[in-house]
Amino acid sequence: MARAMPLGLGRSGIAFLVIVAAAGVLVPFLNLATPVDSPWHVPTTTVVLFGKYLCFALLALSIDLVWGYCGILSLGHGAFFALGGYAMGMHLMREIGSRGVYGNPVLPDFMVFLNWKELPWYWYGFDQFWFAAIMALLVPGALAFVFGAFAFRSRVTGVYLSIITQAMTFALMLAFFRNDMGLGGNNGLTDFKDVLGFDLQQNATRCGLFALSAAALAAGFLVCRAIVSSKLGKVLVAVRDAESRTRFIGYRVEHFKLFVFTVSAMMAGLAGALYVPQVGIINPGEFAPANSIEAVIWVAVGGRGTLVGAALGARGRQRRQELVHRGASRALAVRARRAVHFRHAVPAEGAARPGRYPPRQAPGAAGGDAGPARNGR
Amino acid sequence: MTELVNSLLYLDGVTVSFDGFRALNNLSMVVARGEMRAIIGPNGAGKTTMMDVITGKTRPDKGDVLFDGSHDLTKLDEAAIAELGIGRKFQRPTVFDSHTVLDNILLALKGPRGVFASLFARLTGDERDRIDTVLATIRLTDRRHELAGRLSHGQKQWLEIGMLLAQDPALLLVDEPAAGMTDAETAETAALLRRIAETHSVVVVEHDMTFVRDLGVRVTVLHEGSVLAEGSLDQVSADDRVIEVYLGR
Amino acid sequence: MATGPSLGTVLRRGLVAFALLMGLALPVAADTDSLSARITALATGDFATKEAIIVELAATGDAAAVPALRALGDGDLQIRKADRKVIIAVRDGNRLTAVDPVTGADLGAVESGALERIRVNNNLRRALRAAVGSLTLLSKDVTVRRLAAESVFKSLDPTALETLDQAIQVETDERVRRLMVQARAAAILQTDRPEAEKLEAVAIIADRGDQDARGVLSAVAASSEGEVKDKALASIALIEQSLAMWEAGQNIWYGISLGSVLLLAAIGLAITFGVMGVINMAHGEMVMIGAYVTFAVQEVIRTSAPWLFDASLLIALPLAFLTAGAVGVAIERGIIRWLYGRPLETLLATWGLSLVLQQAVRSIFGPSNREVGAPSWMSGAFELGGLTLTYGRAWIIVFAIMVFALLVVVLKRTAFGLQMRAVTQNRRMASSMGIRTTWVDAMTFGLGSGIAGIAGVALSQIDNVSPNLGQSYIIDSFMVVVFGGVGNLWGTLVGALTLGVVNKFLEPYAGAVLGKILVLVFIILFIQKRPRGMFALKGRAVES
Amino acid sequence: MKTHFQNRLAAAAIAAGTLLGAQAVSAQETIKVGILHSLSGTMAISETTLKDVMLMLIEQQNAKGGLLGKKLEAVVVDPASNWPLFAEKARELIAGEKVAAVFGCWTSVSRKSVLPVFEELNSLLFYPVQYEGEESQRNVFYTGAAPNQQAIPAVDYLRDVEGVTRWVLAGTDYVYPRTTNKILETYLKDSGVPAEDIMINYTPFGHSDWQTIVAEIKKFGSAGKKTAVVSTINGDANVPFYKELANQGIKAEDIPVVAFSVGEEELAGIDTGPLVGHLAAWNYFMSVEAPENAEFIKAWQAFTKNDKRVSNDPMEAHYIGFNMWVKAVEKAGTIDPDAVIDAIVGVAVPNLTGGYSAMMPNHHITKPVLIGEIQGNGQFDVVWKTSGLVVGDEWSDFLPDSKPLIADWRKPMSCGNFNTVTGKCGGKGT
Repeated sequence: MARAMPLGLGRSGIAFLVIVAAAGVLVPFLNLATPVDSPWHVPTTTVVLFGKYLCFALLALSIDLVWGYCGILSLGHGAFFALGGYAMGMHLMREIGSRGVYGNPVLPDFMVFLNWKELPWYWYGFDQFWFAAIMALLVPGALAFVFGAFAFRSRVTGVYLSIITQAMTFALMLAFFRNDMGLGGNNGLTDFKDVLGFDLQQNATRCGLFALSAAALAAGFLVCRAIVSSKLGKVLVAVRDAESRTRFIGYRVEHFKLFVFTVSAMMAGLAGALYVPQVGIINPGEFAPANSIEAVIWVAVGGRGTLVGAALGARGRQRRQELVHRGASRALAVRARRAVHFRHAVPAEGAARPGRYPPRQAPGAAGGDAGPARNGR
Repeated sequence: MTELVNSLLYLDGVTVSFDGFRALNNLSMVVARGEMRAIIGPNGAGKTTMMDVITGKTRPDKGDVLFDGSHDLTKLDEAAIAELGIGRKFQRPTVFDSHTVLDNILLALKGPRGVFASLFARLTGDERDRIDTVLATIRLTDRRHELAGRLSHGQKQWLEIGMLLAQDPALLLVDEPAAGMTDAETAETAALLRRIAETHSVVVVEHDMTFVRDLGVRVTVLHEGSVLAEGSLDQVSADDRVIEVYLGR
Repeated sequence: MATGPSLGTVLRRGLVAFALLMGLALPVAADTDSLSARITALATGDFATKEAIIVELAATGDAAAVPALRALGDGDLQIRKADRKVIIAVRDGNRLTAVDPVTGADLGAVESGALERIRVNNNLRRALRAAVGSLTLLSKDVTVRRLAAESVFKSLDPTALETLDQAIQVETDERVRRLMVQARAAAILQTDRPEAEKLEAVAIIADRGDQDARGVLSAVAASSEGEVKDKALASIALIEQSLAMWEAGQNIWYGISLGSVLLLAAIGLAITFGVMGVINMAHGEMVMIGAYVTFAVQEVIRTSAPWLFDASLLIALPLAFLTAGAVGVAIERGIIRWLYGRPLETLLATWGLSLVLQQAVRSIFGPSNREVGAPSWMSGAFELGGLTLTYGRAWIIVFAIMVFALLVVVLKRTAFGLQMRAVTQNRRMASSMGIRTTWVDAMTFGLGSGIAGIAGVALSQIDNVSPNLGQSYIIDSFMVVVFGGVGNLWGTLVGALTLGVVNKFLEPYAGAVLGKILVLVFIILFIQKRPRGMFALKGRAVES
Repeated sequence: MKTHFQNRLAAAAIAAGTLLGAQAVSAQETIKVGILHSLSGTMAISETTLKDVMLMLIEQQNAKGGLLGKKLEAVVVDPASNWPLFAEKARELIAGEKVAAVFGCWTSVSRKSVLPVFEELNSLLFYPVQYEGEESQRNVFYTGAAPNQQAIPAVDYLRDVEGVTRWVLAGTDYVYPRTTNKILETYLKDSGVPAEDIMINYTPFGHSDWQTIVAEIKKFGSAGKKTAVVSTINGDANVPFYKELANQGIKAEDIPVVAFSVGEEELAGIDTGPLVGHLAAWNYFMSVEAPENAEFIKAWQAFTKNDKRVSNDPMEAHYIGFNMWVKAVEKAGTIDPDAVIDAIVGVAVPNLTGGYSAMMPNHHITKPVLIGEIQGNGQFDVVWKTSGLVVGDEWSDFLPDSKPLIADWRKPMSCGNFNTVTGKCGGKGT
């Protein structure tokens, strides 16, 4: 895997875009326009499955942007994904309207039977699609902004950052599990009927969502590409490789990190928002720390710092799930083996990329000789 | 106070301690505009800590650090200090290994440092010319598209100096520029620094006495966090206390 | 005691109770025949009938009924299917012997299949407790008398008054006597005795000042009026005041207890992560291994040496240390040593490893929870003023402190500890001084894992022993170490106790879930303030 | 990179193709039965057993000659305790494998996740676990208990037999305890229990430090009134809860705990010695003396080759559900879902407690309710039993919005949430 830092798209990038675009057009076409018994027919199961992977790929892309290019290992990106999902889920919940089992035009079913009397304030506005769509980007973005502003200003880096991002997603999971949050507790949000008037159980809608996910992935890829190939992208890599050096030549590192972290969170939120109508459920399980770690593993397997690889790595989940189908133990063993295998791959990778891991010098810890900690802050 | 007005860098009574250990102990020093100063001292004398204080990496417990007579460096962070015009070269060469030589210079090039300015930055002809000039100065023109990580140790040192030049600071802090270089390289580096000093103020920290002699500038000797002696190299090397510190009892 | 108990009242109350339960009052007789007839009658009839018989048996005052009643409560009073005779089944190892419930005569060995258990429910158990209590008030054994007095106190049974009076007269042990007086007072409050007597009883109960007293008085306050009610209410208010004070102490105790659990879970990580800098996501699985070792040890003891059961945890400790330590050394040699200086890869590799270990345990021991019993010295609770402290928790606190102290000694006072610190501070220097750094790495990691293993022995006492055990502690462990300050054992100690106490003080107000969330948010904010934890090391060494 | 991706795509397409082709052949010879239980992840602990029970039942049915002259074939998938994956696997079973019926799910959220799939693809789901009610779907058959088949009789027992007047409703914070406690709260208040005599407490999943809560329960219970705990605490949190109860000396004689989620399987991980007398309410206990039960346990222990294996309530639910489905298919003469849905209402099969259970028009079944006390050997002693069978009530009468709703899937009503006040079927929109 060549070190991809070209100013343009690069061959692999173009190929990736072509494939995503082709899939975005072909899969829906083959599902809708061919008869079920045709050899060319793509079954609905596959459409749903691949639609899911497209969303995972977008999530992986967003992680690669911060980890691969800026050295921020977020073990809490699943939280942004889930928040985007919840924003969309809340809209879909409101869309049900009076078709819920109790026929209450305003309150979702779970609120009705738990005796909620009125809609909590944070549900206002979600009856509008545009509002939900904005929130799906804004809420993860805002969380990332606030969290990042604190963390990066205080120069929480490396492992510490990873661990507090875990704590963040864990705390959110516990919070969303609470029924008092008014977001459906453990069951989360389900029973969706339609989106923008399209019935979610129609294949056409599914295909539409699939195409939309493909488009979002392509757009996300282009955005990431634009960022990493701009001068800002060079600064990010500089931060990853030698953070204090970057500071000493006058870049305010925390601002750059904050920017890219927020953009990445919004991408993850978008991925979540597209994921929810396709799988039909969002619940606090999506916040589980293990999910975030798994997403990082996709990126690691696909190739950190290569956007294409990250997106493809997410498809590794497909193989894992197939294996789970055959026997959980084997799947877990494979997943673990892959994680172990990955470590063997790294030295080789490092050798192929000279200077990537200079001896005796961990990335991020650079900055000349071991200077004393900045105290007083 | 006249010192303060004329000085580019002014340190007064700076003290830094780590867990009871005093890395800097009531250090006072003045670097005049346009001056090149060499700083020597044994290990643990506080040379690097002093650099850290000047560049904002470490906050002093006590004391004043003023730049250009008016900027209180103890209140600013690294990026702000760099923007004021203080550039720093590290002891161990730190360049951006996975960037090309060209990009390294480009990143250091004087210009807007904001997030969005970077996002939408386009390389202008003027900037290209400045980069070319810097590359020529550090003799890396023909390796401009190579990854910085592939350069030799000496070339990395030069690249880092080149980045300093691109930054065009009023004051350069150079930490052991000759470490790990061959004699020929060392001499060339000294020549380069002298050339730079024609237009900039420079503070050089160095162990290598030959190199310091090559520079031929005023020398400050640090010991246990404070100034032990100051003067020309010949003066300080005749100082009994300096001899004691360097050679031991 | 101003006036003696009126016998008439007692009898009348007792008879009313009989009549209610049985619909008829049986003559009171204490000879063996009617005793065994009544016990035989326990074999038939529904729960209400059985309850009436038990009340009768208690009323006879015949202590000969006690073994049968106790056996009934323990589920050992059984029916021999062959002749429908009621016997007590005595288990000795795998042998089952039938014993006559009245005479205690040995009736020979029986098969468990040939017996049918006489069923009891909670109402019967309550009746049995009261009956055994009142029948054993005059026992020779002081412990039995104390338990009897406590049972009678709880049963609030006025029919026991007569026996109580007798027992109080002859009681020599001051504590037991006080309990009996309290039991008598509680019983008197259930009768319609004169107000003066009741007021005195209220005073006696109020003097007791604990939750049970509050319970008795609340019932009195609800069912009586006039001065008695006022006095009861006033006493309740006083008791509640003092209980509220104790409650703060209780919270501190719970906090320390939770903190000691966190400390145990985190202390191994303080070595592997804190000292060595290895992000060991498989740390929780080391704890799990320790817990499973405990389970295995108990299994072996159960089948081959039941008398050793109380020592099972002590036996498990070194085994858990060695097993988890060996696994730790294997992990270090096999995986982690290739990854030093690359924390993120270490994290992912050990995370994968944790899944492998979980799955391995799942395949060996099955996915469901395993039963780890508590030795008798860890069961139950003791009272300390108004606090109820459970032995299990108390031992865990003691144990956590011992492990901590031991670790500090190992690190500070032994040659290995010195080498370990040397290696972590300056590997090259240590190596050039002749320290076998790779060996020290492996041993250090083994030590951290082994400590996690013995933590597992303790945690098996309070949590599920399942493949998921480790998962539930891993995040908390990291929080504790990071919060306390990496590389600082004392930081881990203070961090664990702080988080424990904060959590337990939040819990009553915010609820368990919100409390935990708040603690996490607190840690996140704290890390912003002090990015390297509470007791961060300063200086140049940190960043190298 | 490109070729890699294309290869994968092609491989996936080929794999899908062969899958479809393969089953076109086999569908003629066998009837497929889908089993949708988590075999990995957090729920594997409970659900793996149910998969085994289904395999045994299918094997037994095949030994009896199969169904409609064809052999039954079990198709097992593993949704790995991952809720979206449940929906995906359900789709795979129905659309891909063309199974005739699916037996599966444990948690409410997994059921909620698959519901739309069953509705869309019109297939059958037999759901074997006690749940919160408030649902009746045409394609789903609820063979576990509704709240009125478990919670309400348990409270009645405690009130009437043990004389309890003060109540702690303790549960894990998720929808089943929340709903059950809402129902119980209304039920208790309706029966005259004042609000200050009810304490409600929720804890997170897997809660392990119960010191504070047990102390609170103890305090609440010392108010001079007979107190009981109604526990809807879920799975793993139970072990530390019971351990703490035992340690703090709360005996069943003082404050009994009645649990709705603790069965024989859960008790296998606890030393039940100190817990003797605490209660559970179920529709089946392994200790029930009935010839069907003895036979079932014998077959089960033989099937699993383990004479210590326990049976529990959800297993019985699958036993009932499977036999009902078999009978309905035989009655309809086809596996066609619509025909089976029509045929199955009214079908009655023996349950394991010595009686018959029947499928009601609301797709819930009739069951006896048993109260058992924990014994030292990890089993339950049945101490009380409803005199007759109780019909599962999908829409609770104790929740204001659910009170007017009824479900009846017989024609012509065919509605899961008919509003008796407005006279309209609410669930189908307008």
